[in-house]
Amino acid sequence: MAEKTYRDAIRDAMMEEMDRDANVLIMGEDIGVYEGTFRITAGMLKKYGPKRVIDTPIAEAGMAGTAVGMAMLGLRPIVEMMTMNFAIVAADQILNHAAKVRYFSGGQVDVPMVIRGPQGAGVQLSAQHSQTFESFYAHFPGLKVVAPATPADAKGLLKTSIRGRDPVIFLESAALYGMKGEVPDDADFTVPFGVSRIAREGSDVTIVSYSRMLQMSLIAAEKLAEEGIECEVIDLRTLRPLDLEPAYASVTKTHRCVVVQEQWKPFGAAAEIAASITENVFDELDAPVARVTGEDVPMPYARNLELLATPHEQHVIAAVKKVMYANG
Amino acid sequence: MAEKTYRDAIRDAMMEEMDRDANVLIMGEDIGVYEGTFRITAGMLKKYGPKRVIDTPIAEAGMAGTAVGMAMLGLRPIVEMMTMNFAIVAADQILNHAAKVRYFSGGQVDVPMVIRGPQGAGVQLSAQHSQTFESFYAHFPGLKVVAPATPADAKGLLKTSIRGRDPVIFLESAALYGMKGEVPDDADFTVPFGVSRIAREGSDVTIVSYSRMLQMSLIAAEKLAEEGIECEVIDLRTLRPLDLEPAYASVTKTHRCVVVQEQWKPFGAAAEIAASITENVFDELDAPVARVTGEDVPMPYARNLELLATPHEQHVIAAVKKVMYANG
Amino acid sequence: MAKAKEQASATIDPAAACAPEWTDILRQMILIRRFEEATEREFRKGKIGGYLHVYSGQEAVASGIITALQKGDILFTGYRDHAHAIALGSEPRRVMAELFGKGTGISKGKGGSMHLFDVEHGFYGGYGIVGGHLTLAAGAAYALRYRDTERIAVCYFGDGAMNIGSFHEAMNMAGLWGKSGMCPILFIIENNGYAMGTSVERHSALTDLSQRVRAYNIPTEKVDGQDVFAVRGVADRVVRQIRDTGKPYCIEAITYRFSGHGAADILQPYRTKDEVEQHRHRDPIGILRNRLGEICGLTDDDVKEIEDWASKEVAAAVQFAEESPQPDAEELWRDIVAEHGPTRENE
Amino acid sequence: MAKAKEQASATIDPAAACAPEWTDILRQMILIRRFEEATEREFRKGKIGGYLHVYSGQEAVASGIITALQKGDILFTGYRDHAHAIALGSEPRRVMAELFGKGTGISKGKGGSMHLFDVEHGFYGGYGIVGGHLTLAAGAAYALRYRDTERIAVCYFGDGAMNIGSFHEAMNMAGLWGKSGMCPILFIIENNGYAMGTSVERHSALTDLSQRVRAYNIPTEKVDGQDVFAVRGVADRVVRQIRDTGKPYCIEAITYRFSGHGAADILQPYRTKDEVEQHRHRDPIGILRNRLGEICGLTDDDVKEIEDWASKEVAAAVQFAEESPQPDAEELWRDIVAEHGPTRENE
Ligand SMILES: Cc1ncc(C[n+]2csc(CCOP(=O)(O)OP(=O)(O)O)c2C)c(N)n1
Ligand SMILES: Cc1ncc(C[n+]2csc(CCOP(=O)(O)OP(=O)(O)O)c2C)c(N)n1
Ligand SMILES: [Mg+2]
Ligand SMILES: [Mg+2]
Repeated sequence: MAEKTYRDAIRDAMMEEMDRDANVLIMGEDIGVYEGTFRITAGMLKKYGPKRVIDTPIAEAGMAGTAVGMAMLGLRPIVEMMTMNFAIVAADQILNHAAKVRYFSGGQVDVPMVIRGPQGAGVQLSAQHSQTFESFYAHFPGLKVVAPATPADAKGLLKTSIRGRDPVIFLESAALYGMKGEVPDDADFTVPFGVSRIAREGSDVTIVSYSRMLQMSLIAAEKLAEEGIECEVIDLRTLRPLDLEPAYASVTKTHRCVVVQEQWKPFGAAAEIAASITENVFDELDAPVARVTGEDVPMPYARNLELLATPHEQHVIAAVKKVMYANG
Repeated sequence: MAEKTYRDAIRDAMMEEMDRDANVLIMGEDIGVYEGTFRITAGMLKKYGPKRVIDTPIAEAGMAGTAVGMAMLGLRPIVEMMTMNFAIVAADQILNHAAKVRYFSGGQVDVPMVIRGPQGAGVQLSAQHSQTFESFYAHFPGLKVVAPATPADAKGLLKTSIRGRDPVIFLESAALYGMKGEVPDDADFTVPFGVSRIAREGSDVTIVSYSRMLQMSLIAAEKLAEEGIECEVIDLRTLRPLDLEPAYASVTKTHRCVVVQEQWKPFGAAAEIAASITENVFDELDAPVARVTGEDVPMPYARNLELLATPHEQHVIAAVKKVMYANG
Repeated sequence: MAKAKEQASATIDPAAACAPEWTDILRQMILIRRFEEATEREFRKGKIGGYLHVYSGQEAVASGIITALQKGDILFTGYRDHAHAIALGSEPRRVMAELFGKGTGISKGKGGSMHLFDVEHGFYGGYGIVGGHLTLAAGAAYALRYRDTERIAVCYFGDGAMNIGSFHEAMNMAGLWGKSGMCPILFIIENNGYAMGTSVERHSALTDLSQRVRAYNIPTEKVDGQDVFAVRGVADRVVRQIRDTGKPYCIEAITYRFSGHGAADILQPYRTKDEVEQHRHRDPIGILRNRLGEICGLTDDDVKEIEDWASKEVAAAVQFAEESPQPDAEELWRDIVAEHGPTRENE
Repeated sequence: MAKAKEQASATIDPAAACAPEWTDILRQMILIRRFEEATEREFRKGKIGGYLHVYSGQEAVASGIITALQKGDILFTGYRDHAHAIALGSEPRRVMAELFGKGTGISKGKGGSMHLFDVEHGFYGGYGIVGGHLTLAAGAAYALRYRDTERIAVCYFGDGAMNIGSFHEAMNMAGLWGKSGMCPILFIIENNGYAMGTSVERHSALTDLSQRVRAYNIPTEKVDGQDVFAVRGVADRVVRQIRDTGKPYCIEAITYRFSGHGAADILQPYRTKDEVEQHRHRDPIGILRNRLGEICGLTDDDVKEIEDWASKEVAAAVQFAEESPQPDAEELWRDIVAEHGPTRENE
């Protein structure tokens, strides 16, 4: 075990896998000479050279599409999107090609590739640079969608992504890059997909989340504990595959549930999570599953408006009290 | 009133609006000389000329992006996507530009444009040509998302789309193009956004759907009626804005609800609809809201597999019986 | 075209013109033509579903290039892909079974006409989004060189595909990677004059398509796509060069599609019957056949023998497809992600 | 550059060189420089958030073109957009207020540095997705001609933007529409040698960027982007031509960015201090100032006066931004769709 930042955990995962397997390479904009806008790839060009650390032109569709071709021929490309907002430009290559080629080829090819990069609200990045995409990708069969909340999971899930045989959308939270946590040193430490974890035990209300909102939910849970409300907090880790068994079990115990996401509410990830929980443990619910989400607006630039647009601890606290009918 | 096909209703709406407002024009691939792969635009080039009926190169991003620019300058472009599957190529222009420019300009521009085209499973079009996109677009504030189920709504909602001041994603069902129905002749007949309609009254179970699945649900409802089960069928018409008030009212009466979509289940439109209904009328529900959806697989080519991948009446019937706890 | 013609004769050794290989190429082209005619018949009978895009008239572009390749080379193309599969060596009966949506099809019946795949023969598909496969092909070429192989990638696309963004991004990246010898790829523009119903003049600001490719620092030349001697001549030279240098190259084959864009394109309001007739005079099969007749004494009987063989082959393919079973229902859930499929080692 | 230089002198009448307008242009360029320096200071103080991309070193490219435009002409650019707004006539204080995220900002504080808009002055933004605005600009140009106006559109973009698909699609469509005189647009390549940390040699297969634009049948020329006389000279001629013909034209302005890519680009590992120094010797403001000194007897005092004025303007802008209120909370919900905003007639 060692204390690592989420950022370093991601870099370690990539470098360990590149050391382990010559078929692993990384490409992206300004990841080499510039060493990455978030410095995730610092030092990698020097260590692995331009054949394995490829600075690309500004061409997200080109990056994603060439990665699909590389993967079909047995390489394991990692594509760094400077931010996931730019991956929308590559939507066709990801959704119509990466996600489907195994299927329409009748299983003749593997597509072992990872598209990773930061997403979510930063500080005043405004409407085109503040979005989250988990529901956007998780709707499509053929993809795997990962959203780690801790440095350990960032490392373990990324290693699983790189070692796999399918296209993985690895959604990082820029706001968590500096976050520190214990990370196993074992070079073969991996975290499997589709295995949610109980991040905090509790008996009163179940909170289901992932990525940065999971961390925010834990803070809210601590504050609620001071008021004597014990929340069980579940970290989904991956959205596709989606493991809700621990959530079902938890709700069977707490009978109350709040789902927390940064995304816009309509047609966001929390809708699927809430709908599935309701379908599966309806009779256990003493209150409808509540959703805490970002406001349904393009992200404004002004800091005061941005703060109004994003979810905060107090929203989680209010939602927990609401499902406990303990408001006001 | 006159009997019209869904196809002709769409053409009539466009031509009436082009006659009414010189700022309305249409562009797309092979809509002019070729007269449209689905012949929606047959005759339009001859009538309006190449300045208003623009054959474009194969460049969906170019089509959508130039339409945004035209709209910002006061034109009312209609973009025909040969099928909505190809609009993924234009995702950045639609999601990062059309949907957001009004907001990040501080309201300095209108963006009156319509992106329309067929979506959904046809007959053996396989994985890249059989998708549905309502949840994909409806997640993004700034867009309006329309999915008509009848010729009358196709015409009335398209006219509202063209006359509006915002970008509209107008999702047609290729499978309904040949469907006939009564359509008002009145050149000023429009159907407002965000007003769901009760397509069939009933007291036992509420079925919520839209587009082609609404028609399928009505057929299922008739079959169920023969067994003495009366379903109330609600047609959402638009997914953004989303009007669920009639659904809430209906569930308050029936206490049971089934949502029907063609999309993949995970993170699809039915999740939002089910979650919202549960949030709002939880205490009225005698059973969890059930979802009828397509199978979570890329669309296969083989007809036998394709039939297994898509939802059919019997699935709706089974779901209705399930929420009535009337199964087997 | 003059220039292209010269090149052709310049690059083909007259002595070699009668090598038995040329008769094989004629066989292949006739087989492809018969195959496509059969697909159109079976489509009308409702045996083939979805979209069907046939290659009739363009055979020399597939055969002239693909016969110049080596085992291990790989190929990507669009949805007009039957000829490429057959030229690469896929069994016609398994291609036909794919179009029939049968479990014996080369993509297990899951891809259909637009998504033929036969990795064993180097065929990496078979794509339905115009231009979408170009970036895949460029990446695949990088992978071939990354593993220090001598293999090259070939990527076919139509004139209309040149207007979409992914064409641009693929070309620029191929040009860049080529500078360090990391992109051994041959791009083939199948310029049949139309993107569906839109002529090159109406879809491309600059109608000299090879000129457009120069914007990516990729050498390009035009060739008469109806003359398989010319195509093969250029291919022999260019394929060697790509293999040696690891740099991309582009060939613009000027050709013509005899049938409609797809099976649904009946009216063809964008071209006259007369225009089609004119082009039928330059049928690539007729051109090769006459050439072999004049220079090598190929007789009508020889040709008749080939045609009978091809017809039998295709009839057998149709029968095989007809009699093959549909895919198992479990196939619906296979091949979505790795767990669902048989484990396979990456090459 | 030689060629560009000639053209410049060829197109500028020496007599005109001392017209008072040139002093105004100097004022404008100095104002822009002071403004950008202030934004960098205020960013470090935390008064400005998000991403900040300044224009220092490139002023002649904005001023040389924009001063050649007429009222009614419109402009689109990327996120490095402060100079364009100011050159078009936006109030510096409202631009600064936008960067401060205040309700008095030109986009009500909702857009920020990357999304400046001032439709009244013809500024249609201000976009953050590289290359994303090119298709918008082409469509806007079509709309201007569709309504039979004499107005033209100008679209700025960087060297790096030329590698993304939407550049390609916009250029081809502009080239096509230009054939029928339906696309009066001036494309300006702000070639500052780098896309963030990636040099043109490393991001573009063909490094002669204007050559790339010829692939779209759009006439192009290079100009020395540090010499506002040269830029303006080309602009006067070209703008007239576009207005007359309705056809697109492209100018590649060779320029250089003195500051980092963005405020976060401190290390600049992709270029040497020395390289930056070399380019500072060709400061567009110095070049114009010297020229006016030599030819028109502009004195140091004159310049001092301009600099003091500019500093005061900018200081006032900062103070205004500082003192302005934040946007009202209700603004969060305005301008998402029409209902939420004030009703406005389309022009
Ligand atoms: C992105 C996209 N847009 C539109 C289509 C519909 N479409 C299929 S083929 C075709 C024409 C392609 O023409 P070309 O590239 O010249 O190839 P050809 O059919 O002539 O061989 C079009 C528009 C598509 N499949 N993908
Ligand atoms: C599609 C997309 N990819 C990546 C980025 C991140 N990014 C912002 S500016 C920039 C460099 C652009 O360089 P250039 O076009 O030369 O303009 P310059 O900054 O030099 O003025 C990059 C990569 C983006 N904003 N959009
Ligand atoms: Mg073609
Ligand atoms: Mg640049």
